[in-house]
Amino acid sequence: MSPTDLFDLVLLALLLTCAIGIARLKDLAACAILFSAYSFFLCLVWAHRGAPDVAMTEAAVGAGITTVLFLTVIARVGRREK
Amino acid sequence: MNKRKFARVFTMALLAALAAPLMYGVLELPPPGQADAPAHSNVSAGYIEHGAELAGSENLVTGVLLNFRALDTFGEVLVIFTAWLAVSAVAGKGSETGHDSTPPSPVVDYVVRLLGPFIAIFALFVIVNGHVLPGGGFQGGVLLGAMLILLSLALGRESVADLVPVRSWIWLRAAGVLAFSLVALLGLPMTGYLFGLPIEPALRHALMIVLELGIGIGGGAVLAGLYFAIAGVESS
Amino acid sequence: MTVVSSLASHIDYLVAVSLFLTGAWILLTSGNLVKKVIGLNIMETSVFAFIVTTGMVDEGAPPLVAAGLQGPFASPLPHALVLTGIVVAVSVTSLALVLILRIKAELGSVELDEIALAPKADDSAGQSNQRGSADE
Amino acid sequence: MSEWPHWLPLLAVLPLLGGVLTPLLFRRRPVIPCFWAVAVALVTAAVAVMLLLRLIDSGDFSYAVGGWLPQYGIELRFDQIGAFALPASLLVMLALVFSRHYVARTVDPEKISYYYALVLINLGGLNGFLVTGDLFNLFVFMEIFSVSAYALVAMARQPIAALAALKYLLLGALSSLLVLFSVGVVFAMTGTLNIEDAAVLLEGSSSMPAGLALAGLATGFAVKAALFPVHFWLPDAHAAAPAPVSAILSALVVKAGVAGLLRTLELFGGGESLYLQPLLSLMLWLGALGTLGGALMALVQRDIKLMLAYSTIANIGYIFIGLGLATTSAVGGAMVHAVNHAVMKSALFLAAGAMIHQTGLRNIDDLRGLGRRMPATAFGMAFTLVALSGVPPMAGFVGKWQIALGALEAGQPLPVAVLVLAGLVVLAFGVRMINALYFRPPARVSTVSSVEAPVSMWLPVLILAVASLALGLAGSSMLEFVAPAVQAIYGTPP
Repeated sequence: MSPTDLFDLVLLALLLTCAIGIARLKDLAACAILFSAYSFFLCLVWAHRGAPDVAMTEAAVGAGITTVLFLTVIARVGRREK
Repeated sequence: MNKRKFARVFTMALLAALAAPLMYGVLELPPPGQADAPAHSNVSAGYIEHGAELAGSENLVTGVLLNFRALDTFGEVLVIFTAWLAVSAVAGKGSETGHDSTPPSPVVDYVVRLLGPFIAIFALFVIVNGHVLPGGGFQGGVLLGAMLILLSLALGRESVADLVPVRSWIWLRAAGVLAFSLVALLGLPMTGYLFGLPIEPALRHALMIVLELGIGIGGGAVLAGLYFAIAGVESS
Repeated sequence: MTVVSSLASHIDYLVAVSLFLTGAWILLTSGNLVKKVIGLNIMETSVFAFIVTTGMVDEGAPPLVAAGLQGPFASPLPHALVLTGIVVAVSVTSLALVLILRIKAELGSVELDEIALAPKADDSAGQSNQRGSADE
Repeated sequence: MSEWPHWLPLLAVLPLLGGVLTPLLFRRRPVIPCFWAVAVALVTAAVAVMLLLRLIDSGDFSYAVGGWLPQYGIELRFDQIGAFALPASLLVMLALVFSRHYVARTVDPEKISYYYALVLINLGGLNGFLVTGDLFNLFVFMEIFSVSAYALVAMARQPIAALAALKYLLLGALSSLLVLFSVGVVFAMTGTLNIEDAAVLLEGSSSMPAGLALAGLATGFAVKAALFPVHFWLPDAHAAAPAPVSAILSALVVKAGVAGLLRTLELFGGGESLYLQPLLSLMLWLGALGTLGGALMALVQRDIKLMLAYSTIANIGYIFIGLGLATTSAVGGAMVHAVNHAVMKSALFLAAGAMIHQTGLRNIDDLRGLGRRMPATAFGMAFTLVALSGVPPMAGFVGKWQIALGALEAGQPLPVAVLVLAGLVVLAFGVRMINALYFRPPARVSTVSSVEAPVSMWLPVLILAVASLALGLAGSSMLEFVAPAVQAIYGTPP
């Protein structure tokens, strides 16, 4: 298990935990922030595995713009999921 | 309450039934990372061998996007513009009541004013150097959009929206589509094919820069526009 | 190839598929419209992860034919596809969020079971106005 | 003139560019966008005629975008499925003429140019989807016409429109994801995205990933085509959308799903993949259930647009029965019925839109006695309802008769029974509607005082009504025109 494989495995595990965390959490703002972390881990996986273009875009779009859009809407619509 | 419970159990069963063939089917694919898998030996091998000089860009992804599969990118730039068009066509009364809640703290204000220009320079650098380094129209455009949203978060939405008069915001957002249409129609006389880039390196390089700038500025303006529409700025 | 080693070598694909299913679970079971859109985004990014993984090569250099890089190059085609896909995902998400804002403003709530209880706005509008502006 | 090769990419690029320019050039003007949109749709229809002429005298042809070899660049292919772009462009043109007065009242004034832009972009995306020979390009054009369709549904000011559009969006995005996942699987297996090359490399392989890709593509396009179990987004979206948008959705966007499924069969149909037979019989039985369910639901509806929406689900069921039977006459009948249904259903939705626009009422019982008040529109609707129910010389009969013949050929009597039963139900709600229009006294004050819709509204309805008769008479030549495509897609029919 070379160190690079370990690094990938840890990132993949983090991805899964973020997704499951979003599934279980009721507080939408926390879900949005977890989604931002999820996108950033995905960006790290791609940057490490030889896909810099896509990593850069995913970081700026996933962690950046989409999360800001979610938080803006959540601020207007209400934080708690019934 | 048990209706919701039944729905959850039913969805769980449905997804479990879906998971088995998905996982099994994916396991049968050639393992990722194998250099001789069909994904690398077929079309991609051709791109890697002589993609650089044929498409005129060392970054093969930009070569594929602007030269080999230009119609995809034209469709893509069009999806971006259609998204902004759809959002401003659909935004109802609900989104007009945009209220600037609490003014940002001076620290945020100062940091954003400091960072703003550097992000802009980096975004333009990424756009223009798309064919040498990782980057290109989309990446730069997204960075530009993120910067505009950051500025409007800190300096207030109206100030950024009024940065450019309303009429020209639309022309900026359509920059990608217009640049691509120009290059596509130019391709006809020069290469005999629509969307064809000419062979001479200098002219091809210039046209690729035009495309990159169009996609980047168009993408950034649209993404900022999407945020303005959602945050309730009556800019367009 | 023993089962364990085939599982290990396909770990990226398996993670992508399980993220797809998690996103589907969020989309299907959550009653809140915003949560559904977050679930949709997770499904989309998982499909992009799957497509980028098809183009990966072990110790593969990024698809940059610069002087410094040699060795097997990652395939550039999936990267171009995913770049297009990410931007499509943003477009669809922002349209969905604007629709959610309009639903909140006009129907009062973003919880599906609360909206379902609201009186069928459509019928009442149909009957009430006679001539003049068509409700349609 | 029709030999000029560059018509093919322009078929998609022209309406897309025309759509993008609409808000740029005419942002604040209420009337010019309509004339501009009708002009662009007319030019697109002319380009489609050129391509059709070349197809008739020299068969399928393709165009390498950017001049690259097919597997390195994107290849556009014009065949019988691509020929659907001509009726599509003409129908959109008529819907745009209809929108002139209709939209002025139902859409906010400053958004009128956005409406016409979205309709043109929808047409461009549809034309591109029909002619592309590249899998990922298929996905991109699908996204273009889907995003514009979601927005067009939501442009109506009704509160229900936003919710219906969001349901349509979530399901549409889910189906696009399934298609993209399958494109990824096909790329991982064959390394190419060109449909023809991938079909050769796959040659009907029965491996598990091939099955996965086939299932993903089939499900994704079935959702876009509103096939039976995944049809529930359609009634709300159609009922809430403005009438010309409902016409475009029912006539064209839903048929794109069917065209996508035909491309999928092309990709996997050639060889003897083990997954093909179960998929075809699944399509057959889901189509039969959809036909019955849709027809019965249409009968019980009170809202006229909901009735027409469920009738679309029934007709999509017909088409899938034809595709599922996989015999030459059945599939030919299904493809011809797709065109005929497009013409008839857009006539009905436009006529219903004109009636709602004049009286403000949607309930069938409220629209009683409109036969005298709105003679042209009522006649157009009645005439097309008769055509829809499949009375012999008219358009509805051609497709259904061929599918029934194909069913007997394939030794499957049950679909014939379903077709006959559904035909009777369609006849029933047609007669009920005609009875309400002509032979019942007006029940509401607004129907008594209503006056005929403006010319720009009833003229397209009449043109389409006449077309539904003309297409019926031209049925046999259309069947011959479609036959080579059936041969190409299904290989030797199983």
